[in-house]
Amino acid sequence: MMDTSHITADLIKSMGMFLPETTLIVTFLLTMIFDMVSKKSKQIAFYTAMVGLIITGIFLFQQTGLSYKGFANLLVIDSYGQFFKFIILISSILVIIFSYFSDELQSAHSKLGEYYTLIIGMTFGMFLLVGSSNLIMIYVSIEIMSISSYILAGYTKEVKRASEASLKYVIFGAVSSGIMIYGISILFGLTGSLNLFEINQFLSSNKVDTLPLLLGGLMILSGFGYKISAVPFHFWTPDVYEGAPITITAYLSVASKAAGFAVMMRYFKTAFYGPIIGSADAWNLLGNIDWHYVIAVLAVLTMTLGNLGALWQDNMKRMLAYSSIAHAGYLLMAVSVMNDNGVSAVLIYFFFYMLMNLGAFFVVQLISNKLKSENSEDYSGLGYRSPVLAVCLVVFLISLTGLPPTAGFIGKLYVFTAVLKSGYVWLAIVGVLNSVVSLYYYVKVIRNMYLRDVDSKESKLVYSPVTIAIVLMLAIPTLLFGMFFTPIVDWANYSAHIFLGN
Amino acid sequence: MLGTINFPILTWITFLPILGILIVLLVPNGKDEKGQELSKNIIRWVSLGITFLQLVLAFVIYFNFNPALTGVNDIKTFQFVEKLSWINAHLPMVGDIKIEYFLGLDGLSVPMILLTAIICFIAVFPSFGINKAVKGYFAMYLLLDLGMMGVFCALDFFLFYLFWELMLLPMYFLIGIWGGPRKEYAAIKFFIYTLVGSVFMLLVMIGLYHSTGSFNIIEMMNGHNFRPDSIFGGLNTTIRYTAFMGLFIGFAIKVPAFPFHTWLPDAHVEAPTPISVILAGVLLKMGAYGMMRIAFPIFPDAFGYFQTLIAWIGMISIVYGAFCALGQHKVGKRDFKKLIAYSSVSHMGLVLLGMASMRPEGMVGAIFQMFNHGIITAMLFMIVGVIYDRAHTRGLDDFGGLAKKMPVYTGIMAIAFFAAIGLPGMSGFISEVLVFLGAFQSYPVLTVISGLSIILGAAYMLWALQKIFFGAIPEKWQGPWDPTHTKYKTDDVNMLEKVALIPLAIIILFLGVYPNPILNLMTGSVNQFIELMRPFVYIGGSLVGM
Amino acid sequence: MEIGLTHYLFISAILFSLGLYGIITRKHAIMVLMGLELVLNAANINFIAFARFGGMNIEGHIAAIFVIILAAAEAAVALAIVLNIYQNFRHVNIDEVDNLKG
Amino acid sequence: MTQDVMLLSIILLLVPMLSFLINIFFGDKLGRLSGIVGTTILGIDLGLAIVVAFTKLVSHADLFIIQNKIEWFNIGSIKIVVGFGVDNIAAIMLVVVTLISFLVHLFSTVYMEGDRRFPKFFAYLGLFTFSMLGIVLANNFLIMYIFWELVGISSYLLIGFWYEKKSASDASKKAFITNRIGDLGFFIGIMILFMTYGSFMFEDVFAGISSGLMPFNSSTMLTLAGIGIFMGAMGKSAQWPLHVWLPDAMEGPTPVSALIHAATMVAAGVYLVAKVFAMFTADALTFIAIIGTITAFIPATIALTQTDFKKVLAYSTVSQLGFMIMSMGVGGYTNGFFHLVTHAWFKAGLFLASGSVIHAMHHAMHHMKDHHSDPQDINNMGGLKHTMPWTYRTFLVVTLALSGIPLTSGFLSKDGILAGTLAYANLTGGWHWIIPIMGFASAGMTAFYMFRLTIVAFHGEPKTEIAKHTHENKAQIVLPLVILTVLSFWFFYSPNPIDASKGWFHASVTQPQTAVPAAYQWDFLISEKAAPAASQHLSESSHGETGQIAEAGSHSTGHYLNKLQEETHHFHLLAMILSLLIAGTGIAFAFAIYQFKVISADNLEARFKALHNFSLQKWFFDELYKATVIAGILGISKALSWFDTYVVDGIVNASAYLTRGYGKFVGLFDNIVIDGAVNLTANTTGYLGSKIRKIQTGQVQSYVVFVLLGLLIILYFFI
Amino acid sequence: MDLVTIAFYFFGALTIIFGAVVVFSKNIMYSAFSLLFTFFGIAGLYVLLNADFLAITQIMIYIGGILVLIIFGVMLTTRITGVDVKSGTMGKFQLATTGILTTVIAITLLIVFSSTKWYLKEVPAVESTVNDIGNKLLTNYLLAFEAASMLLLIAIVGAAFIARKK
Repeated sequence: MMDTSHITADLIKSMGMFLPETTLIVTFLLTMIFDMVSKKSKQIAFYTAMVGLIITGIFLFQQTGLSYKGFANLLVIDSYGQFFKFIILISSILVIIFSYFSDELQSAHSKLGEYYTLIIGMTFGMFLLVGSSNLIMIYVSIEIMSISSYILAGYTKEVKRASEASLKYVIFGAVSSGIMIYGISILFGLTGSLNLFEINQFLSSNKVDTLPLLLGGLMILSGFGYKISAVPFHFWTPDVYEGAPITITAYLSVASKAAGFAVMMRYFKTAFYGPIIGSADAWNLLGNIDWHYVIAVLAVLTMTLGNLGALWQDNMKRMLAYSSIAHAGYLLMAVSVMNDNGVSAVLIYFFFYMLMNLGAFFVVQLISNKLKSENSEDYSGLGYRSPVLAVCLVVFLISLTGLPPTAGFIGKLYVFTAVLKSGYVWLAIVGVLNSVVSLYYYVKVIRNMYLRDVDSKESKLVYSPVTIAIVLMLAIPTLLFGMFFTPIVDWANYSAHIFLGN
Repeated sequence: MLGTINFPILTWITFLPILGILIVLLVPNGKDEKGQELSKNIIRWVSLGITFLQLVLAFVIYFNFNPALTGVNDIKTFQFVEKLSWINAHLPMVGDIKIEYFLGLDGLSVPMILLTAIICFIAVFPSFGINKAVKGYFAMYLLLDLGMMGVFCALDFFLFYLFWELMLLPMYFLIGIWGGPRKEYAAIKFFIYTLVGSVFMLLVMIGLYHSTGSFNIIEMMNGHNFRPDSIFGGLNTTIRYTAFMGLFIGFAIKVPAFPFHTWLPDAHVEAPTPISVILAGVLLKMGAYGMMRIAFPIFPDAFGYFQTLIAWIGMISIVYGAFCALGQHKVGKRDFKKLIAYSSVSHMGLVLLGMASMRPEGMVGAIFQMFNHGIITAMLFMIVGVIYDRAHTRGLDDFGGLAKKMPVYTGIMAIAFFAAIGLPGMSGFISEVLVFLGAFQSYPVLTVISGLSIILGAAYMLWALQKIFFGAIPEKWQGPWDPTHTKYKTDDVNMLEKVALIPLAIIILFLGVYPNPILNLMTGSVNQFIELMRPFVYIGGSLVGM
Repeated sequence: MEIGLTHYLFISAILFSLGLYGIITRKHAIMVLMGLELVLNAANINFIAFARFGGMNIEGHIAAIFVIILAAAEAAVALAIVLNIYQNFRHVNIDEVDNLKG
Repeated sequence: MTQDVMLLSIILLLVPMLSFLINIFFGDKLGRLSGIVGTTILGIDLGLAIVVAFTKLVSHADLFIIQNKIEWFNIGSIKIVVGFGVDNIAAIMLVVVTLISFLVHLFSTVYMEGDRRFPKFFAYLGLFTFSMLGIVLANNFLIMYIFWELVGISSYLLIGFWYEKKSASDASKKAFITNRIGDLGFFIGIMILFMTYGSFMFEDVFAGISSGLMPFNSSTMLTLAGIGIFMGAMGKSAQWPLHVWLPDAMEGPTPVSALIHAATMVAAGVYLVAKVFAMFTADALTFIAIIGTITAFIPATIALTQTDFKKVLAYSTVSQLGFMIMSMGVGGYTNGFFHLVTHAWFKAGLFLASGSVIHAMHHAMHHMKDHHSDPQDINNMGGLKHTMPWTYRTFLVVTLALSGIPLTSGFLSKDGILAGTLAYANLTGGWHWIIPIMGFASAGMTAFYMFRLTIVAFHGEPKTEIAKHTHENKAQIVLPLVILTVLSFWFFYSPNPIDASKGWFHASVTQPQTAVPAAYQWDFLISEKAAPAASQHLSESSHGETGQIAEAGSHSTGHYLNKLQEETHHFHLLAMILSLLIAGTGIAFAFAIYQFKVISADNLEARFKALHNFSLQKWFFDELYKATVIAGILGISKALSWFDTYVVDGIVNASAYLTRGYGKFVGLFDNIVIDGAVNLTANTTGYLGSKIRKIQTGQVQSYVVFVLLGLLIILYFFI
Repeated sequence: MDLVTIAFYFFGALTIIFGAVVVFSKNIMYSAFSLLFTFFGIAGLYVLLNADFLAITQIMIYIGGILVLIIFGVMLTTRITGVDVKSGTMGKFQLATTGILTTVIAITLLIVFSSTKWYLKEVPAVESTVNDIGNKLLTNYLLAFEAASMLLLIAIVGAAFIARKK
């Protein structure tokens, strides 16, 4: 009989640290129940979900400074995770708000109970994923968010393209997670453990064959890779992004990507980080595999393919999908340097990326509400028909391009800083050339809005002040953080330390 | 005391346009036709007022500037310095990241500030003719103004880069919305070209930051501030050469030097008149200024290594630009603006050549040439604008005999043309002579070849002059431009155009005879600059250097 | 010859490849799901085998259990989606569901 | 005293500028008055010039130069010092320029009457005079170059004054650009000198040269610098092969031709050579001599057959300029400059006379409502002797002077030049004998074509109705003619009608000692009292702001003899006899052919058809240039322009096509790029671009394949 | 050959052969039933590996749950006209390339598996795993266990939503 008392104590203690997640579970249930109970109020699920998320935020905030390894090493709570959780939480809140204003969703179903419920569920999955320090836990969390997102992507199920997106997503996702679990099994066979900390200990005290480690590592990477849409695991992205409701596309492009990056970096650092040798500028990775190089190659492929793919697109969602692939490439660049600078660059980038990408999607959604089109060719004259939205979209797109004085520039700045600091000049050059290419398709949208004159004087598009306010709430920080970014950078640097046990 | 005034004048001169933008955006659109016209006029005059205030401030700076303080790499002798900690983030692994709000002037930048203020003010006049989306136009215009001023004031690389990029978008819109038939193409070409240049600059900037631990341009000029093990540490390393080339290409695109110049003819041809004026008058200068302020002094060793190459590029630009301007002759539609655009390539090549010489004459000549070219080309573009507004064509073959129809205009035009071909008595002459004198000492052969531009310049300019002004007036322009006399009361230049053109002409003539007011500003700084570079560069005296 | 770890691994490898082959080549969505199950089972064989030869490491069994649970959940969701596809397209041939591309 | 001279000189320089300013800004209000204003101002200027010249030549004969120095601007330690100065030749030139300018102003008040831009004309004349005086007064290269260019531009304005005529605006452009070619050489020379000696001042440069410092440590470079400077002179003085602009420049109004193309602008080149004579090495001088000789000869042959009144004079001018340059080249400094002055009077006289004739012809044509005939064609004239007696008389005298007939100034100067060439050839020997031979031949031709012109235009019966109806012009036109004619007599320069060397002119204009070290100079040009310690005077007052420098030393006016001068003396008689013989022969031929028709002109023409045509077509120089230089430049620019539009930009676009659609790519690119290599890259990128898109098939199973493939590739890549 | 060896080869062959039938058969029903035998084979292997609990679970969940689900799925999504419900496959070229690809994968895996030094430990006395599994699941893996329950809940909600007709 095993002695389980200390574990029980640990579990009980851990429950105290688990408040945000617990809140999410409760919210999940309440949303579902309220929605089922209340027949009249259409938006009760919306309000429940919002309240729940906000409470989650409060609990999350209380965890500031906490560094804890709980649930028998299954979960880590640290500032790194907290940062990502905030990103995920903010995106969830924003996406729920977006959904409230989405004609696409509101007209498809009379009630969106399951929708909000699933978003909460997905948030929960991502929260777990961010903190997971056990391969099984990682797998389970990925599956939680995946399954929610499969359904959300096809939520407008009568729409053909949504159901197609959902199908492709589920098949691609299942294959990826299948490959991943196979990889996990190989890693398990090599080290005899599923816990990242134990794997780390094993690797630092034993010599392991490189080839199976690489094989298993790559297979696991495919699980992360498909979450962050890195080449060659990106194929689902354009199709699903185009087919899914815009809100979900936005959500996938930010939150699920954030979770993917969070777990990927945690996985690398926790499992493979060895004792410091020489300068602390790069992680001393165990296992004799040049992960830096692998990720760098993936980064180059990802951004190049993403940008080249985006050049062709007229559909805004599809274009933004490719663009999000490209951004994953930039982020991978920062990951590839395999040091804490890279981590903090990713954090900084992600915060800004969240603002600008969600902003862009929201504008696209608002425009599509009125125009019933996501095609950028139909945007001509928009600069005059809806000045505020158009200006905001310009801000977001310029920020996505990475030009000052926008937040996107600061993000890029830090990514390149991290890359150059480690001396990978070639990678940085590829990166900047890519951002030049990206300019072309972003500016194409701007061109359509401003440079193409509308023949007939079409009416102005009128939006409610609330929606405009929400857009501005995203656009103004995008500009402001471009000029004064100290708080975010400080926060990111504070959070850039991944908990390594003890 | 000279050089110090208790007033953040650089902040004011840089950010005044913000005030303008706010006012412009807040001016309500009129309800009826009359109201709209009123609102447009308010916007125009507000912009004029703002740029005028800037001009006044620029002159305050000019008169309070002490040329004895040299600046360049000596932080103590910069003037009107404003230094505030701006971004101060702590990175445990990297150390503090410090970005400063650091503005200041020395002899290299004061002429540019003056030029920017003058050109921005003058270019408002031709902007009065813009009737489409006036509010947006002037908002963009002022934003552009802000960016340009900022570039010349900034002493922090980050700040510099910020202002540098800030100009891209307004420029894109200004060309793209208010431009000619191929505006889309020209605008995106401009955008992408300049972005290609600036992304390399970004990388170098980051590298420099790592090597010195600061974005302070002045500190970067001092080799001691580079950590020896850092990426740009040491001297004459491949990475330093690469970085220099990156910066150089970034700036050369803006200059524009051969072979990075092809955006210029397109951008000029499509841009509306005032934007061409600014483009040629100020924007091109930023490239050369960037080289002086950043690329050369921070990487003097690399400059020494590439010096001859830069001189070659300068020479090729000079001759090539001139030939292309002349070649307008036969290929495609002969466009007046394109001719001037190519002449800009040629004239800015002189700036490169002068800087490459690393002789005081050459450097002073180069800066003075920047100033002069700014004024002269601005004038030329406005002159093109005058007839374009009336005839709606810029084809050189469409005109003839205008001297008879527009005598005053022809007189002004002649001044600009003669100034452009470096006629003595005009400011362009002095700068050209200085550049050649300096360049000859370091690169005699290249300079002699460049001298061909003296002939070619005369050839294309006089050819254009002849085409437009001499000979017989073509059938369709026989009558008055505007038979109804609503828009143009007379055939000759109107008051507004005179107000814009004549001051420039006076500047050209005045500086041609008495260049000291501008030369004195920079002499000290240039000598300091050359002292800084001296250990690394080749400073002529024999035939060896080509 | 003693039956060792490698033997099991070989079976798992072959099963894994077979599963992938099925996923790629079959048109019918359900067939694809069957291929998927093969892949997951291959992983499970690994887990159990490693657990057995790694000193009866119970973690492998736990992992396998979770895989089975997830496989079930995934199958349920996937089938639901396939049904939805059937309602929208009146067929479930995956290669013909390709409106989104480019 | 010297200060007063400098002050006066500066005022004298600025006065014509005043005329320019008044006429350009207030010309429209002044109307016809502007002519009078201009003339008056020039009259004042002339007075000033005479005062300055007398003061210099008489009161300050002991000073080589009266000058000042001003620091124009500085670049730290490098100071750009400029200034003005009056030496003897400048003093003389001042009078020449202002007097001719004054006369031309006077002449123009009638000649340009009724022109739409009457005030502008006087404005330009003022500007021109200002620029020309600037050249004269310059005591350094920079100021010289500045005014050199200004002369160029003002002549551009004047030649193209009737810009409605395409030929006029073409001619003005041609003049300016051809001049610029010379100016480039000039400027290169200046750059070499400034780089080596660190100053633009003539005296500093000469002192530097005589101290033995060579540019790039090579005497060749000094020669090149000299040739460079001389190229400036070649442009302005229309030396072969840059002479082509001058005949075309006759498209300008005739007073302009008189002012610019006879006396002043074209003389500037000779004046420049004289000013910097001290810096020419032996090689450079030889080059100058050769150019001068060719220039004397070729245009003379062309002038033989021209029928345009002014063209004949134009070619004659070029030829005479060749004489001057030739003289300078062989070391005959004084005679060369002397010929410049004498030629200025009589050639201005000739041009003004031709203006008088053309004016009269115009009036006659106007009177007869004939708008098609060419008033300048000598075949339309004839018999003008009777209708325009004053013009004829003055014309005849100046023609004699040009032909070098004794008792005229032309005889004195030309004789000196020819003697100089003989002496030179004798001292150097060998092929150098060609120089005097061609010189004499040119002199003979000069006499011939000038008399041909006189006879055809003035003698005989009127060949057309127009000629019959011509009348003598007003006094404002005739008076300048008379004044210039009087100035063409010998007594102004020397009491002895056949030898000028004892006159005041030769006493005042003495050859400066060369600054070039003996090793690089003709030994016969080195004075026996040679090589004084050079630069003592340099330190004296180089910091003075406006102070004058009066210096002795190597540039003093002290007499000294070199071998050439002695030798010239020996050859004087021979040269005189020879030139008289040859000129006489030329005149005789002219009379024989055109007056008495003893020899048939048509016959001759037929016999020497090729030669005649060659001459008539001006040796095909224009065509040659068109075929080579101009075609070359235009070809290059066309090629480069094409290159720029299509290749440089094409490459940029090619990389842009990575970013754009294949269809667009094909459509745009095929039109543009013929170049195979670029096409290949472009097609490849286009192909790649479309392939990238094809990967996204929309079939999820293919995605799985790609994932697996990707994984495998990465795996095998990193093993 | 001892019994264990024979059993191994038997179950191994069962697994692989029927696995092959699953992916190669044209008839969906055949495939579905072959899947049954494959699962049986795997369960057998589990027994050989001393994983008694897993073997039971395999049979219960896979055969009792998932397989039934799949067969229902087949029926619901196919217009059944007879027993032989065909599933088309790709063209020959795709089949060949896919074959090569998967073979390469298989060979790669085989090479890696055969050459690797795995984490090996002496096997302690064999006893039932049920206890251990239960303990672990409710202590060390409690969170994962709970998470899995959330997952199932989500899957149910989602699947129900998607599958139900409007």
